[in-house]
Amino acid sequence: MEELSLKTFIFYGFALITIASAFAVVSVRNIVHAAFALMVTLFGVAGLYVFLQADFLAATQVIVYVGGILVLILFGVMMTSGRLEMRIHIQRGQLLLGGGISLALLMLLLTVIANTPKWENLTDDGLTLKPTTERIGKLILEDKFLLPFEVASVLLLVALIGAALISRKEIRD
Amino acid sequence: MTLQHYLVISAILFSLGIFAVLTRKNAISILMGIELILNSCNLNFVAFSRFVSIPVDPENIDGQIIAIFGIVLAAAEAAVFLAIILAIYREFGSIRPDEVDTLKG
Amino acid sequence: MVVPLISIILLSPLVAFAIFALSGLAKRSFPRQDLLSTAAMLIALVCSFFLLRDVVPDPEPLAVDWVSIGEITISMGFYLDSVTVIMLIVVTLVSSLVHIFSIGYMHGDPRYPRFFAYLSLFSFSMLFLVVSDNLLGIYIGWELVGLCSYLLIGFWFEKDSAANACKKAFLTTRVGDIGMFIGMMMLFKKFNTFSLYDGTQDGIFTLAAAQLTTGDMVWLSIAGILIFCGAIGKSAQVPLHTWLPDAMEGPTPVSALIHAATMVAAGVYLTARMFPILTVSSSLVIAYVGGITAIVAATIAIVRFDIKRVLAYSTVSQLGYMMLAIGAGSYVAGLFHLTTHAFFKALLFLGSGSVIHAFHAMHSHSHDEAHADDEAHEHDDHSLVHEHGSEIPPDQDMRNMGGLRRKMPITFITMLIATLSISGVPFVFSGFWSKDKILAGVLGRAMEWNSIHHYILFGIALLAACITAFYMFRLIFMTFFGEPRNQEMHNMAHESPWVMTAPLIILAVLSFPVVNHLWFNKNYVIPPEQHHLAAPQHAYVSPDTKTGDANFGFSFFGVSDAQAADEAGGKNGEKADEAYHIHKRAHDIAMALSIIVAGLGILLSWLFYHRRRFSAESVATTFRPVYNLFWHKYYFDEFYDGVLVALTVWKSRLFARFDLSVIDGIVNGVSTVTRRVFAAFIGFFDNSVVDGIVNRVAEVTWAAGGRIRRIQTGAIQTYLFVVIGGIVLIILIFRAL
Amino acid sequence: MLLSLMIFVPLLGMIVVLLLPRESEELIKRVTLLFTLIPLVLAVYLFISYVRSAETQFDVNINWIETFNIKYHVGIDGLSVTLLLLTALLGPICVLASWRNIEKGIKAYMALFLLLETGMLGFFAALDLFLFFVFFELTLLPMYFLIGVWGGPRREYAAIKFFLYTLFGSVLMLVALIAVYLKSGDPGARTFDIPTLIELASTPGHALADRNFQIWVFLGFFIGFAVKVPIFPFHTWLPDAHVEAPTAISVILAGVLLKMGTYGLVRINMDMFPEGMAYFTNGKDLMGNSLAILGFVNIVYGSFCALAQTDFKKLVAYSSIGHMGFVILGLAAGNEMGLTGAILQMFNHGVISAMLFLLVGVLYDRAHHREINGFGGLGNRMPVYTGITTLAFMASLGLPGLSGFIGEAFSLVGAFDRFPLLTILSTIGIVVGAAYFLWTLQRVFLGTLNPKYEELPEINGREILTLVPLGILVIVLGIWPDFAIDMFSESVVNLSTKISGILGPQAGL
Repeated sequence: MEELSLKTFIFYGFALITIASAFAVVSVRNIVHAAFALMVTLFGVAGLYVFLQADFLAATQVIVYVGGILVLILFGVMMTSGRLEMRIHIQRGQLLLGGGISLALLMLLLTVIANTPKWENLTDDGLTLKPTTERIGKLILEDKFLLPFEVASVLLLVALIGAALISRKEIRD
Repeated sequence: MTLQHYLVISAILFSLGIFAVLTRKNAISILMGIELILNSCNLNFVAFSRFVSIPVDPENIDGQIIAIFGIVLAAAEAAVFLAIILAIYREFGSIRPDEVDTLKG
Repeated sequence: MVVPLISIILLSPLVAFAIFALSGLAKRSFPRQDLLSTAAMLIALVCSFFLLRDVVPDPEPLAVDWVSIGEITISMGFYLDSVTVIMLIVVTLVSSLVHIFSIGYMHGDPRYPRFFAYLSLFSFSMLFLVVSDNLLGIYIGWELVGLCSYLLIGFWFEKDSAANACKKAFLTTRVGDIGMFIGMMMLFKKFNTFSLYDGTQDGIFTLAAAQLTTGDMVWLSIAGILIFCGAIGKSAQVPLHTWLPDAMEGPTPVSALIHAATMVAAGVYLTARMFPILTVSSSLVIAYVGGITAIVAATIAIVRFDIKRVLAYSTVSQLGYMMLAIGAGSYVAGLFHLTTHAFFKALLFLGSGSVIHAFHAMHSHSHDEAHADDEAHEHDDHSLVHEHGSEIPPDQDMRNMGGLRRKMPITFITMLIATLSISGVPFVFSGFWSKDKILAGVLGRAMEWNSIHHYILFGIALLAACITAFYMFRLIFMTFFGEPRNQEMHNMAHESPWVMTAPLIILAVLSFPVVNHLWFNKNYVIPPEQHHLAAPQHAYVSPDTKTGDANFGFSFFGVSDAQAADEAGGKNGEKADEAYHIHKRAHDIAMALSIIVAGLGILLSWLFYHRRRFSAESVATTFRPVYNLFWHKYYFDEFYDGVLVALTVWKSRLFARFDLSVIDGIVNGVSTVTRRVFAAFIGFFDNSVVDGIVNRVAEVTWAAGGRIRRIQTGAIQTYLFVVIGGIVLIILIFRAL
Repeated sequence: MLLSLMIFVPLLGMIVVLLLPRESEELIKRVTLLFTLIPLVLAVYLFISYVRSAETQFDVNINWIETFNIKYHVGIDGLSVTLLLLTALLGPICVLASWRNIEKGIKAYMALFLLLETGMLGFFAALDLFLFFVFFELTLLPMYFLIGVWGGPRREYAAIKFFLYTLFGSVLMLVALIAVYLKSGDPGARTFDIPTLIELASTPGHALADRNFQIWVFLGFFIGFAVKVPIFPFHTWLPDAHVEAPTAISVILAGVLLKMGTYGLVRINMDMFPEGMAYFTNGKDLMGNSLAILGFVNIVYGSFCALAQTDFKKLVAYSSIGHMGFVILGLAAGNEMGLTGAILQMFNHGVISAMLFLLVGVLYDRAHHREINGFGGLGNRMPVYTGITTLAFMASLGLPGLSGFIGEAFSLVGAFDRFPLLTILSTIGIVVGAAYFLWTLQRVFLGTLNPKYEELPEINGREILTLVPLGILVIVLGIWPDFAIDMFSESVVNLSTKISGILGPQAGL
């Protein structure tokens, strides 16, 4: 058992929040509640990014996910149900089977993680990264990720247009 | 913090995402499950990039960039997904995936 | 000068033909093919006369290497001795005259240019045959004249009879040619060359002479007889003579040129050329074939009514005569008769052509139509008179003629001269001299060798001479004397134009013994030696053929007997002297007998057909079987058509059916059996196993599909369950492993 | 290099034709003509520049499949250059003959034809046994399609029959070929090279020179080639194939493909297995006379069968069987005259039968049937056609002065030296040959004109163009055969010394 420093404590806090809210996402019956739980999860992940010294990524996570995607989801909820509170109906058998499979998967992943010696005791103690924003900008815009970046931008464009097209009312015309 | 901490968190998120995808009867809930899965993946990328590259190149942040792309992907996906959900809703009057079964054999 | 001259002689008619052929290929026709061909022939004639000077006693062949394969060299070239030159002159002369005659005779024919082109091709081939120095060259010319004969007999090919006749002519002669070819192969096997004379390498004659001392006479005899087979075919000797009378379906000038004067005589020429290798036995075969032909053809000729057929059988008979002469060792006599016969028989044919021309001019300008029309008509009138294979065209039927001598004086007189010549009327006609020489030669050989064969042959020859005189005068009497039998036709008859009568007159002049000095001058034509006669295995005393044959010329145009005897005596001493005396005596007897039989024949003919003292019909009735035999031409055609041709056709059908049913049947049978046997097995296998499996699979698939389709719920989450569950399972399994 | 160029130019042509649009038929025909004219020009050049000797010339020898020591070895000697010339000459003629009467799929037709030409040219030039076999088979496939697709009403039957027959022969040949390869040396030193094999086979003591081995291998190759020639009783594919095939293909079939059989007999059977050859031609017993007997049977049987035919094309087909008999007889003789005659007859038959089939095609294009008895009196209506037909018939029936005679005569003269009786009997074929040709001539051209054909058009310029070169060859070779004989006399002398060295002078039947 390692030493319970502040940093460790905060880390565990974030981890707990993340996992607990994620559990809430999948378990609460009200879809709006679930959406808000998801927001908490996303914040938690952003916090974890900070622990991984990925500052830019953490910011992006908050802005894009919380500010963009989550709002989108809420819009979707409103537009499809007509009301914000919508009960989530779950069959028991499906729940059991899905839970079983998910649990099995989790067990599987955990055994893999525990049994891979290469991954044991890898720490980043005492190492601090320089702020990453500038480097990410350079990598994306003039280094090896230029092409993926462009492709991603095209993808976004296509998704934008596609989404607009699909959701149009007069689709047959 | 070791790599395994992050991996465990990521694995839990992933499993919860899968659970949502498999069991929810609402398309939007499924989307949320997918978001969970994507987040767990991004977390994995960043963690691996951070810890595994230390002996080689401590300043390597390739994993982060992949994660950024992942977020972009998630955004695009969410947009399209919701558009499709809207279209389906117009067509079937429902977004319950088990009611949308025109491909039933 | 020899080579250029011969080249001109050969090339000028060839060029005339080539111009026709090439213009035909371009679908045009050369405007005056008649004049072109005639001019070419006249050039050849003039050149032939020039060649007379170039004859040397023992010439070298002028040959070039034609084909050389390793050690074997086959040369091709010319051989020019006196016989060649005489043949050249005869051929070119008769050919030129026939060309001129044809300008009149063939006028208005739709294929007029083609006729002359064919004549040119024929002349070339015949001249090539004559000048060739080797067997292969002779054979080439030999077959080419056969082709021309085929083309010209079939010139009016619209007539079925002509189409049949030309085919028959070619095929019949081909049978003989095969014999000749086998003979050539035998000689080649023995001597490895086709050359007859010594050039750069030894020729057949020299090699054969060398061989004789070691002696394989049987081989040489067989080869000689086989080569003579070619002559049997081409010169229409028994038993291959049947094509020649049918060949009269061709235009009459063709009959005169090819089937009287030149091509048919080529057989005699060939036999004479092969004279040095003719052994005693092969000579005897030749003599017998000739003799039998002479008598058989003559007897058939008696009962013919078609003027051209009479002449055709007469030709066959005379050719037999020549063969008889050569077979009996009278080389010079045979060739002499060949030349005289060429002129007077050409004359007779052209004369008959003139008569036919006079007659059919009234019918129509187109020959073929006239023939076609009258054939059907003829059939009703003369159903009894059925010439085998063809009807007699009315313009050739002597029973429609009579009394033409006033209407056609020139034709009459010239034909009469020819008839007198062929009948052997003594002294002023060439035919007498040549025929007399043959008779004397045969009798001389008989007396000299005291050989019963030659006595028999002599008897046959005499009888044939008598019959010849008889039927020839029958022809003259029926055609030109008496009252016209068909007044309508008679009224229309007229004398022919000068282009036709002029050749008649020239040939009439040639029927007098103008060329005799060539034959009686023993230095001009020298018979080749027959070495085998000197060979030890022969019992016969060898006469020196040089003196033996050449010396009994009556001192009329040629050298005197005494002069010849002196030379012979000086050279050959006692033996030759003895032979000379025998031949002298034979000659006297033969001449007397020949005059008697000729007179007898003419007298009989006069009694039968002019004075009508006896009725030919009553004689025919009395000797019905004999008459029938003659009338049906000894049933040769019936035999050939009914047996040989039928057999061949039957055999071919049999072979074809065999091919179709047996060979092909086996092939198809194998395939069928293969299919069946496999089919039985595979059918079973297929039905039960392969098809069974297929059907089971189908059923299972069908049934499974019915069940499995329920898996396809259409709900995404079900699929996801399976996918993710599957992944988990797979990983678990692999982890466990 | 020139030789390879000649072989593969038609293949290039095929590719070009395949790239052309299907609709531009005139262009396709012209291009094909061009690509068949190029080999002709090259063949003429090779023919002229060929130096008379028994050595092969213009050799190209490069590795092809090294594992089995298979080489791309081509070269020509006097025999093959003559046949190459024939093949190259018939190429453009056949294209011209197909100009108007191929109604469907001209593109595929021309492409296949060009492929066929490559196969044929390659076959005659190949000096590697494997390559030889490859080219041999390469001709089979296009031929199958050309008969089976563009043929007459029973084309499928004929094509299958042709294919199976030839394949049957090929299989035996392949077995023999492999046997030769395996015996040619120790593993690693084995070879398919024909000149090398010939040399090994005449080296005393070598496995290939073993008499028994040679006899068996000879038989294997012989049956393979006998089907092609065709030799009785393997001939029944020929009439069917000919009757069904379009004109140009009949021309190729008779003109070239049959020669592949006899060429193989000379090149492989005689040259490589003289001991085997001697066993079948020594004239001592039945086996010793067998080859000559086959030749004799071919001649007489083919001729008689031809006499009975009423289908013009079938008649010509059977006459081919008869004429190829002379080749066999000449080869069986094995002496200089016989071999010269046989080779000459190959070439001449190629030319003459090509003419005959072209002529039949001309008539068929006009009257749309080939029943001999259904014509009559055409001589008046089509004089030029009649003239050319007469020339071809006369050449085929062996009229001296035309090429057919020389080959026949030399074969017979050569064969007479060794098999007098059989040769004399074979001459029956000459008479029967004359009989069926003249009879046909009479039935088709002579007599009164059949009123049905009063309007039959005369042969046109293009058709004359296809016939004239062949006609010229017929006449030239008839008058001056040394023109061709000179090319291969050295090879012939070589072969005959080899054969007679084993046989000695004795005669057979």
